[in-house]
Amino acid sequence: MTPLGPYASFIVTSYALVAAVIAVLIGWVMVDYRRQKARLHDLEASGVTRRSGRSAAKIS
Amino acid sequence: MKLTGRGLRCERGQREVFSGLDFMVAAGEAVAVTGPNGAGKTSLLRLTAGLLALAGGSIALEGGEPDLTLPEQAHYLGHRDALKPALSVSENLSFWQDFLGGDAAETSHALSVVGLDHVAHLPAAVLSAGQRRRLSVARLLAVKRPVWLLDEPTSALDTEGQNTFAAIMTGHLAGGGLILAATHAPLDVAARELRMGAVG
Amino acid sequence: MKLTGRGLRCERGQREVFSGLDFMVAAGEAVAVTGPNGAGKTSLLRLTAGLLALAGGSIALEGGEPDLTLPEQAHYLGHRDALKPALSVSENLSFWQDFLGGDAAETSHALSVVGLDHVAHLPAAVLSAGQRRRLSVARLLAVKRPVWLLDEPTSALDTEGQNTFAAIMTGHLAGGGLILAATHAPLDVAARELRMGAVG
Amino acid sequence: MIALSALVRRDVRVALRVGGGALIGVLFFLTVVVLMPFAVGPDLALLKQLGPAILWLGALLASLLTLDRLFMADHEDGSLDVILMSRTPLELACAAKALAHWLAVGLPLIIATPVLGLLLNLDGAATGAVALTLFVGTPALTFTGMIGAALAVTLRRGGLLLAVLVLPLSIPVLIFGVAASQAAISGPLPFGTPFSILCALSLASLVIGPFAAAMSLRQGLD
Amino acid sequence: MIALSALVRRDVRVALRVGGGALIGVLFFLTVVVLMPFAVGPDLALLKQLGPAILWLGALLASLLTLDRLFMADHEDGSLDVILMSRTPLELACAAKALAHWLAVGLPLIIATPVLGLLLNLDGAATGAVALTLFVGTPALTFTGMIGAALAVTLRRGGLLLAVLVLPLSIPVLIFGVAASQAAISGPLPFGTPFSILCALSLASLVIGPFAAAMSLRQGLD
Amino acid sequence: MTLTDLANPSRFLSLATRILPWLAAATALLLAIGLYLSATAPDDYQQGATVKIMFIHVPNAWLSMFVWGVMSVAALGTLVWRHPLADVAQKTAAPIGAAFTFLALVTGSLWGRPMWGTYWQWDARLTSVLILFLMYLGLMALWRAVDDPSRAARAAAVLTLVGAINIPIIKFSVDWWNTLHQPASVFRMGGSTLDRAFLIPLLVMAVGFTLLFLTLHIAAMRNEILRRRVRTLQMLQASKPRAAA
Ligand code: HEM
Ligand SMILES: Nc1ncnc2c1ncn2[C@@H]1O[C@H](COP(=O)(O)OP(=O)(O)OP(=O)(O)O)[C@@H](O)[C@H]1O
Ligand SMILES: Nc1ncnc2c1ncn2[C@@H]1O[C@H](COP(=O)(O)OP(=O)(O)OP(=O)(O)O)[C@@H](O)[C@H]1O
Ligand SMILES: [Mg+2]
Ligand SMILES: [Mg+2]
Repeated sequence: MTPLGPYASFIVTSYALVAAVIAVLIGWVMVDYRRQKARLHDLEASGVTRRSGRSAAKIS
Repeated sequence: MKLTGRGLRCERGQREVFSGLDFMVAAGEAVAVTGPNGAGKTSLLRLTAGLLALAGGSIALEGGEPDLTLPEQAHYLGHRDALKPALSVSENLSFWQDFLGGDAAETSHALSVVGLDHVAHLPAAVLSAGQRRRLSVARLLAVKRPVWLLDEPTSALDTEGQNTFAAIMTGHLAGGGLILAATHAPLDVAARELRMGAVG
Repeated sequence: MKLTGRGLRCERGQREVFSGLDFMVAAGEAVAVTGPNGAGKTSLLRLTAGLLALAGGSIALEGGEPDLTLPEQAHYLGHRDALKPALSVSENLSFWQDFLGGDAAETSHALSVVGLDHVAHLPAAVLSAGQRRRLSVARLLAVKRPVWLLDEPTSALDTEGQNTFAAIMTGHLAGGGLILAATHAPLDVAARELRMGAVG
Repeated sequence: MIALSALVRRDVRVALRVGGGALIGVLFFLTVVVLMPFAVGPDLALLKQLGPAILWLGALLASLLTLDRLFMADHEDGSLDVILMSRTPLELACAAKALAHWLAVGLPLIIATPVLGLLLNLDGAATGAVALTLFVGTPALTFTGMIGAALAVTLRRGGLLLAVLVLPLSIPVLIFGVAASQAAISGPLPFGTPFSILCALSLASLVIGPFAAAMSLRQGLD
Repeated sequence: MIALSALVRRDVRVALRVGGGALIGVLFFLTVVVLMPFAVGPDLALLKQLGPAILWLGALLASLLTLDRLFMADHEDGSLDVILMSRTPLELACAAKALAHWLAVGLPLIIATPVLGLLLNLDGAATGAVALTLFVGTPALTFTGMIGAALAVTLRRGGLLLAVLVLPLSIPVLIFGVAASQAAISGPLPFGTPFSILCALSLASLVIGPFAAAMSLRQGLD
Repeated sequence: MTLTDLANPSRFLSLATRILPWLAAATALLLAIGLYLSATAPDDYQQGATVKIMFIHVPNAWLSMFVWGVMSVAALGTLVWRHPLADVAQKTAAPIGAAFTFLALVTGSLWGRPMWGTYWQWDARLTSVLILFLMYLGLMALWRAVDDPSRAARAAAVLTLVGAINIPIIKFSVDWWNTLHQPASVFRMGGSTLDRAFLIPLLVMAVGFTLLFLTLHIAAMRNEILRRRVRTLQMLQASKPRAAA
């Protein structure tokens, strides 16, 4: 790794920012997935089913 | 309680609609205002509700609460239903309840009387014509006021809705309320008729 | 001429209103669509008028002009009356006449049939509820179209207005037109009934 | 043709009666121009530099303030239903409505430009050039704004959301309108280049606007 | 009190749902700020000088675009009839409606000011000062604009006429708002003087606005 | 929704569940390689170490435009084929695209500060990216403001397509506008003249970021489909209160 020179703070900030935003995106996607699955399971547990008769929470 | 109008004159847009009109409604009584289109039925109700300025004559409510004006003791049910499409059915009703000072416990009861409890959470925008009308009727139930001014109240209501509304009116009259209703169809409750003539 | 709908399905706001509905209206025939509030009468008329997308099934007009679609051969008379308050009564009517391609000579005749000739020069803003309805009925007369889709057409009309409208419908049917009308009141012309069930 | 001209005449008439007449448009423009010195301060050189910007912002504002109800009013009173059921192609009906709007709102502004030219110390030739850019550019504002007006019906939403969606669409028109006016007033760049781009933008919007609006209205059926 | 708070809550709710939420207000403000360079050119020094004017114009625009239907919507759906017949004094009801409007439209703008400060190169203290002037001044815009909104019902007119009636009323607010912001950013004049006049204007409009609006609505009975 | 309509989202769900782990792994691998290559890349003789910002700035800038393209294709799907998956693709791409655009803006200004001495300049490229960002936000606001998703989809589709025409026009007009007032003193580096030492890490990063977008988009689409199922079931539950109890 080469030294970053006088503008190290700018470089580090931009990499850190990109990492942070990507982390937020990944976190959002994963949390959202868990939440939707949980809600589907709750709904199925309470006896609501889709018209097709298949389980809504089952994906594959 | 007694609602009387004497020598009423109504002008709209500089044209005289009617003049020299007298009427009287006693407590527990319903009066049906009838007459051809454009006779001034709606105008008479709006005059009584204080929503139109009198061009002559006077309207008085005897025996009401002395420190309230007539409009403050009256409900006006017009063609426009005072609903916000963006709010849900129950939000619409409970707003009017809070604003007009009704009893908050009444909301869900009123909704079930008019048969809207199963759509209480839907936005008012998706209601059918009759469902909107039912929701405005619910306001009459949710906030107690002795004088009801109704403009073609049963239009858009189905047969069951008309029966329900007749029962609601009967209950209001039995409780000492009074009703002045403009209508083309028969009113379904015992009512005197106030016939207004045709005008230009 | 024959208007048929087969296996119609209607969805509004992701909720199913009705499905599997069939209907047929022949030339010279009137069908009254009845049912409780929220059953989907208005939705059925709007589907037929092409103002709502079909979620299933098909609607066809046999024997009409082949190069025109069904909506282009139909009149839809809804709750909203397609009037501009700022324009006068006759301006409103003759605009629709020009826009829809009617015969300009018909305007004043149509106005006199619905009994509005004496207010022809007034702005539509000052019309009473019944007068507005009469003006929208005049559009049906001023522009000839075989299919009439009417949503509670007689609401707000007085007795004389209802008689006039019955005569207008009779004339339309006698001329080979067909009528599909949603209504809570009896229709005043010989009509088959299409009853729609109650839904959530 | 009869149908379209009837629609244009009706819309112009309604706009003039409800909006308060063509004079109001002029008065509005005047108000905006008079208002600016209060906002930016009474620096004459700065004001002269900002002249075209002020005129163009006024035109943009006038269209923003009036366009949002272009289709919404017809939707609410049921006219849109009848228009959709007519034999006139919806694209043409949309174009006719936009034309009517421009006649009622845009044209008075252009006619008022000479008066404002006086207020902004422009000479005759420059005033003419600015009026010409407005004449060519305001239709583009109307015809792109029309897309937002149609979206308002589909979305059942109005207010600031619509302004947010529509404003970016009018940026190119604004740039070339101001640039052409600037060039006409103070030089040194030639007037022709930005002006011909402005014309191209206007022509493009005359085509795209009605199609996008009609598409949006058809999708918004309810 | 219950009645008034219910009215405020309803109006805020409707505004947020129909207008698309408070974030839209912020986005609109941002769009206006971004739009300005296109009108006046990308000269940073000039833009910095115009900064407060741009922010104030954004606030003025947001209120112009949303105020005209403040009472008109209630009139059209019949709510105004019921409000007129209630036991709540009309003046208070008008004030509650204006407050709701300010909460839904004005407040988000103020909260967004720091972001815009960055775009306009303002330092922290200056941003705070501008936000403060907006906080004090935007209620005045709403409460004077309300008069126009009520006149719209009385006159049954909308569009540019209303803008023409309302804009002159808001000129004083604009002048002192911009002056105070200017003073905070670049000096040399003291911040206190224009700011206290702005406060006085706001207080006056809080009283005059509801009374004038209520009077106009009562005259407009029909 | 009819049965045939449900079939496609269902197939999509099972497909997504199968390929997502592989996509995620490929993304991680490429980004790791790219990070290593950019860390070891030499300094530029003119820009020094700040050239490292390029390796993240340029992929984000490319993606900000690429995502709008994806949304435009999906918009066509909504309008022409009325495919429910297209609605889902449109809706979920918007926030991801906005994030990339935001990153392009921020990394760009962080690069601009040492290079130009200012964070922000009303330069053609910068300005058009800013407008692009605003349009993404407007689109997201539109999705949030309307609760009927198919209605929102149709409006968003019209706007996306109009925006797809408008963004190049903005870019071009701003280009022109800039020459009016400012001397073209802005530092620019032609892509084609780029040294291989910079080009290879940049390309690896670009492919990595594209894969990242694909992964995130497919995962977000899966969430959205599930969300719609929840909505449908809740509506069913609401319309049959007794059956659910
Ligand atoms: C907020 C500021 C900035 C924004 C929004 C921005 C935006 C963009 C965009 C959209 C591209 C892709 C354009 C294309 O490939 O044609 C790009 C590429 C690029 N940017 Fe930036 N940029 C910014 C600042 C900078 C700065 C300060 C530098 C360097 C000093 C820079 C250097 C580059 C380079 C080298 C490329 C690749 C060029 C190429 O592929 O032709 N950018 N930027
Ligand atoms: N715009 C809409 N969005 C969603 N749902 C709607 C919409 N309009 C109506 N609905 C719903 O569709 C159903 C049918 O409405 P429709 O207006 O067709 O009923 P109707 O039979 O005409 O009733 P009425 O006798 O009251 O006029 C109702 O349950 C209503 O709540
Ligand atoms: N806003 C107005 N301005 C001027 N004149 C009006 C206005 N509203 C109604 N009118 C006129 O006043 C007269 C009476 O109208 P009103 O609405 O009271 O009639 P109505 O008896 O209720 O009729 P309908 O049975 O049709 O409802 C009509 O001739 C009408 O044209
Ligand atoms: Mg009446
Ligand atoms: Mg109906």
